[in-house]
Amino acid sequence: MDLTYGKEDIAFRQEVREFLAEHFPQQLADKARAEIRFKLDDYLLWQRILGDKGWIAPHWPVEYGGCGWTPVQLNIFDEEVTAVGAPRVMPFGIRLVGPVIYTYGTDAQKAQYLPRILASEDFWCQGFSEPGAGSDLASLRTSAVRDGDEYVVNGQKIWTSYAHYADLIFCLVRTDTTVKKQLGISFLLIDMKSPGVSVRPIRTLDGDHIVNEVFLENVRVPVENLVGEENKGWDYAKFLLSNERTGIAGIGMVKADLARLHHIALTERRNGQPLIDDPLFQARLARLEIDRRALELTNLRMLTTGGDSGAFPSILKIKGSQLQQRSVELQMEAVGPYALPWQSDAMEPAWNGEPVGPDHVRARTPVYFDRRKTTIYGGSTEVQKNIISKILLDV
Amino acid sequence: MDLTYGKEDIAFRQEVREFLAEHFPQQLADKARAEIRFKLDDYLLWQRILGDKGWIAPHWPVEYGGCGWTPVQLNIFDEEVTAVGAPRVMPFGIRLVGPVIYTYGTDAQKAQYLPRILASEDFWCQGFSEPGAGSDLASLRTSAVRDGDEYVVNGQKIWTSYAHYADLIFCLVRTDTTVKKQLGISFLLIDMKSPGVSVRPIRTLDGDHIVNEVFLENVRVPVENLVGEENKGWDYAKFLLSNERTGIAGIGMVKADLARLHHIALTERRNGQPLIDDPLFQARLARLEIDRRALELTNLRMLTTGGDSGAFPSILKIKGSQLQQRSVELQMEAVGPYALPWQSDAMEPAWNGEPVGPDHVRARTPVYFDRRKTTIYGGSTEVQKNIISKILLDV
Amino acid sequence: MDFSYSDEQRMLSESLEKLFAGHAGRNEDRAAADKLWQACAETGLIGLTVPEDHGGLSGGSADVMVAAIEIGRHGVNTPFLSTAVAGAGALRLAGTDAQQQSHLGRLAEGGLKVACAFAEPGARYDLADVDTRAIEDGDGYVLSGDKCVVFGGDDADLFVVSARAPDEARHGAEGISLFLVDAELAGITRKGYQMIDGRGGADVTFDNVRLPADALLGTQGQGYVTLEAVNDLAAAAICAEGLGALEKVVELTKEYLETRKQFGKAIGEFQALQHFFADMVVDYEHIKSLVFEAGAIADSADVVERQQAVSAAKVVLAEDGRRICQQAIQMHGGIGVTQEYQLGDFTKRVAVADFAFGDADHHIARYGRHMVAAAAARVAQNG
Amino acid sequence: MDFSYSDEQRMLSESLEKLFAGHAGRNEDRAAADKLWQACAETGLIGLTVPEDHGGLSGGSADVMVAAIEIGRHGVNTPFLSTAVAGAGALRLAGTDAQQQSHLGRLAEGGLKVACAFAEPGARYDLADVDTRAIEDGDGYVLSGDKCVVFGGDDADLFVVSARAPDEARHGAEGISLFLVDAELAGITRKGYQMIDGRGGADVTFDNVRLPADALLGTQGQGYVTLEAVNDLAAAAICAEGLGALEKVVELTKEYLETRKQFGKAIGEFQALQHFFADMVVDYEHIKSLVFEAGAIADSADVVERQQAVSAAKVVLAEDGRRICQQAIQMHGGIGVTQEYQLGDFTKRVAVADFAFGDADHHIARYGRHMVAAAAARVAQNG
Repeated sequence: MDLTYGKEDIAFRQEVREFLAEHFPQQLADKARAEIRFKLDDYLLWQRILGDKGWIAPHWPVEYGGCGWTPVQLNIFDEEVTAVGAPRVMPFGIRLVGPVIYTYGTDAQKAQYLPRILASEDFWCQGFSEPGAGSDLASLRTSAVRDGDEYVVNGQKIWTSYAHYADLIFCLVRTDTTVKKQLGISFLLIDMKSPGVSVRPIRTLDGDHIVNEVFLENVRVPVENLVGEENKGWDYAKFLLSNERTGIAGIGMVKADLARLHHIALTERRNGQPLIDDPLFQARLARLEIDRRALELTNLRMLTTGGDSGAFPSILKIKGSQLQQRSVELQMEAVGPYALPWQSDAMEPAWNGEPVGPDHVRARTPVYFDRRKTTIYGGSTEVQKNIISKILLDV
Repeated sequence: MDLTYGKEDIAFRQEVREFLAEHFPQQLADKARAEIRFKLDDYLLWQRILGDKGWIAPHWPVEYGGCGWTPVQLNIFDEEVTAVGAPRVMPFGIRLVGPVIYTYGTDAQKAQYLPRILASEDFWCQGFSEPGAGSDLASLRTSAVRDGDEYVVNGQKIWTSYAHYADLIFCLVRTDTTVKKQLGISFLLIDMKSPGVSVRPIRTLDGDHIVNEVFLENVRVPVENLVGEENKGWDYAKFLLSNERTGIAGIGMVKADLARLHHIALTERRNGQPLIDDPLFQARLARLEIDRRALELTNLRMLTTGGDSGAFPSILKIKGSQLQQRSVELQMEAVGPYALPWQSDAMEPAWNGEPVGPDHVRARTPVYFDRRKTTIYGGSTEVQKNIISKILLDV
Repeated sequence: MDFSYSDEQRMLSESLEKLFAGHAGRNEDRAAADKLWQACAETGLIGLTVPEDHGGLSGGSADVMVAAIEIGRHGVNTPFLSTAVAGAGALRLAGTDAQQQSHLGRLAEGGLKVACAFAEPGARYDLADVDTRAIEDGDGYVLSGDKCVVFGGDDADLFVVSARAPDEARHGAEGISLFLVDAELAGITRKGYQMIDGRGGADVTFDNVRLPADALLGTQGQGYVTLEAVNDLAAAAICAEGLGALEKVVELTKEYLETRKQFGKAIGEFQALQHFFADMVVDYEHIKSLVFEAGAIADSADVVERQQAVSAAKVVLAEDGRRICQQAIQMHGGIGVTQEYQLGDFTKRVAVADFAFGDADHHIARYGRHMVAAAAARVAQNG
Repeated sequence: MDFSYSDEQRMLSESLEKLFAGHAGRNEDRAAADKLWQACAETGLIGLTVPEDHGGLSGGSADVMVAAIEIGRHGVNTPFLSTAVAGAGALRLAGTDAQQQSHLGRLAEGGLKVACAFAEPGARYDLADVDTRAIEDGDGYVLSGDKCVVFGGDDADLFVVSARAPDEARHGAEGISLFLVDAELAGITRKGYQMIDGRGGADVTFDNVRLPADALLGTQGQGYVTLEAVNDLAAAAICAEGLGALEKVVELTKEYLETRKQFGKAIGEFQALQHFFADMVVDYEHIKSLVFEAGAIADSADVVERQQAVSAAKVVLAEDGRRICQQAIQMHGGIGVTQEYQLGDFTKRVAVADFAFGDADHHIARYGRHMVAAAAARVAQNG
């Protein structure tokens, strides 16, 4: 038992820090500090810097452009880039469809898509959820009917993050309606500029626009855009969703939230003293720090031992998403009455109004509302609990 | 809207207080204050005083010996007797089997049992639960087979409170195994001194002996001890269980617990100050007081308006049992390291050892463990939640 | 002991139900909002607590509660709370006959919007933390200071402002005076905004604002008692708004559980969600009892009883109400986090009730102080 | 970065598994307990942290953790914690060569039971709240004072006692000295008892107990640092005991959910109970991580790191561990509240870990102090 980082890991962290000190753009650091929302250009700027360094897809196999880092090193990397406030690398190409393509795709698909993913030339989005198929994903109804060398796709996707930025969408579609629902699904890559594709924005509680509805009306998709075999799409989706669970705990985000919370709690006052010295607030914050510590260690325990059971990703998702919510909830509590003015617009880069209250109050309530999603997406807390008991209970 | 007590209610409370000041025995008050466990004689002493006054079964119809009080007055009475530390009136005769007998019993049964219940001449216990039938009560298996003028009863009951004190037990027994489980149950009154009845004590986590297993081996019961019709016992049981819900919130107990907690928190010290002035402890205690206030008002709201829905008894049971647990949990926290010595024996009247620590620490941990039962018995919290959603959700 | 509405309260509730039907809350435009405000005046809502002598209904805080529940249930935005509850309350409690005469009638008619500017930057919820100064100057005063998160401050015609003499320390209940300040006076700058739920508010700066002698509301230096009383009236009212919003939150969740299907059945058939829902109902009913009590007692002359009842309601509304909203969003899944679906509007209204007029920590501390005092007194009495 | 047991630790764990199998915990009689203690000595358990020079295994706090987990899992009662962790720790950290020579060897052989008498009535968990006095008297000292809730105090041969000079104030870390006190000396009265889980403890009174000069352990007046270090060793070890007990609590609940039938199916098929169980597992795994860290760090020379790790583990063990036990009892229903069924014994062991060596409030406050200091330092550094 040795719960300290090894020499290689310490050196690796240093290397990442030096790279970030030199290459992470000041303009992005400023935006992050001021809590201005990142837009497409910001994401691309940063992803291309990482791409140039060869660090855009570190977890990929080395032959496809990965870095060969250990799980602990991947974790260190995530921590450090999050600590400087870097925009998150969009997962849709790198984390989600990329591994599906290099695992199940044809050579032609690999050649066509993988380099463009690494270079951030294509912006991908994910077409899984449908209005009638949320937690019960396999009941999806978007249909793809073979017509010569093309599929004709009809249906609707929902909760599609960044569809309004996307060049391509990877979709689950139904290619056989006569079999058990999981057995009639295929995995299709669709150009967002195809005729018949339209995008409708969905604004979320924080006032931001990230997710969308995507409508597919008689969209014609070349058969070479099918990944793997027809009607085997559910297998690829399960593979993809299991990858989605990496970094599931969101430690980096929680740490950044807590750093901000410390700053706020040192600045705000209660009964004439810094809020951080208020016994109730301090106890709450300390408990949250202890939970962060537990989450971080549990994550490292899973990474280094594989965990004691397959339930670990779900365990981390549950606790991690709770902390991602609790930390911003405490931030909101920390600003007291200044939680009341609604300043979502002030988080937009184009905004040029006059902010209300100290700088640190602006984003508090919108971010609180935004974070309600973390226990819903990527498998809700309830779905994760189902998974845990399915794995651990023999009933 | 008027949330204050009416003149009659205030006068009634005064009347109860005066009665208690005069008639509640000092020896019982002393025991209650010292947290010495009440035994059979204590219960009988107090019940007979109430019986003499005609206040032993106030909620019964006046014709059978009730008082004709309003629900608010019944509540005031409960509060006041609990406030002085009176032993609770055993529910088995008064609250449970009594109403079944005067509602469904024969004239002979009424004449035989009701006066003896009111005079506390018979001590009753309840034979419902069985080892294999907990929340799923109707799956009980104790059988009663008719043999001439008698039933021959075989089976086992469990969690039978005070069976070791009891003269009589009212039992649910299976009289027809060929029909749906609810339709083959009968309601039988059995003399505990009948040959074939035996009692085995079950000690609970606090070290006390209240509940028992009751074994019934070829116990012969006269047919005139059947209440109502054969195979209709499930209806009578449901009637009985709905009566069990009166006073379900346990306000009186919570108030007594909180009074004790105030005393402890004024006495114990943290960082050189009375514990009640410690900001964390004070906030916790204040929140508990607020919850008590909410429970009390919600109880009165139900009593005066019938509540908005049939879910109210379950709502009060859930919240009331939580508070009954939380209040003694906070008592235990209040004594800190003195929660560690296990002094269950010191709560027995016969004990003559030397106590450890201040007087108020002795009962803390045993009582904490004992109270875990409040969210289990009388319909567990989970069962209550099932009931609430069954009533309120139309699915 | 009676928890039910009186006949008058039932009529008030029903008339508001009709009045508010079809109003759109945060998305209402200015013209529609003005029209609604006039309609409120006509039903007597604005003058609800104004004495009959001044054209009002002489209603009490229980009537305010009845009205505020409907406002919360319908998610409408009006300056009811700032003008008809807090503003009218301040004038009633501390105003001279002349002040009441000149303001309350107009207020009840919908012609005068009032906003109480009590809170200051850095003071959090401490109403005795006042750095705004009023210098006596000839017959009148010169007022300077910053006020923040003023409910209805964006379009108030009249401010009620707390201030103290220049040489006094910033903290403490002693020495605080209240002033009626015409919003059009020179030296006033307001930064208006929408709050979480779309209602109007403002940060307001007073820079050497010259006030006439009769601007003083109540006795000089003795304003704190009024401040606290008005804040409690507002706190009780916003709890009632929150309760109305919570009723809708529970109702929407019930409907969603009954109609939304997953894995071939209504999601309300899943036991985990049933229990989640039962938790919401248990919390909701207990919040309701305390909000009713606060409504019944918020204008009581017994200050200790009033403060305990209001603080109790505020604590559960903030803590348990917030949790109900979180659970409701969770049970809705994706649709619950969209701006389009009405659940969000109601949870945002609850959030306003959460952070306005003292948060849970503020009120639990106040409740705790009364609790300790009572416990100590009990011990002193029983020896 | 490696969370797994070393080969030695795996062997230790397995040998204890064998040693403890079949031992009955709280119901063990004296003869069986003595026999078990001797067997513990033979496996090296008692001398686990005693230097090899003195016949021990020179193990660290991580090894103590491995052993304590097994003790918790098997619910056995031995004076391991008081003698082998706290007692040996005090002697190691502050003892002179002569003191170590004369005590540690016997301790490792099972021939000397030690108990640390640090806590005092009214002091709660504050180790610097010491009213016991040691008067210098000729070559030695005269010791007077009351100690309470002394782990292993019921049958210790040797006490380690904290005291201060007669003229010093009761509160404060300065001026505290530690003494080795033979339990047979005149003037010592102990009131022995069983704790919640059946292990032995005592309240001890020292009434003018005459001590020789070499009774002083460590430097006079400088004992507080040792006190805190020993308390952290004990706290980390009891957290590990608690973790072992929690493992059994989770395991018993799993078995019960799988086998107990209601309404014709295993109760583990009810979604509400499945989710309840998942909550337990989530909490358990996070407690485990922190207890491992505390075990790894409890003997670290870095005091801040040590205190943070130990306090973090103690807080979650107390708060979340208690909740796990409550949920386990709830899911068991009636059987869960009986003394007969073993679940109760394990929940009682967790309760001891909950309240021993500082409760959640004590440790969250200590963690908070370090947190604030670090935050302030960070701000000072970054401007």
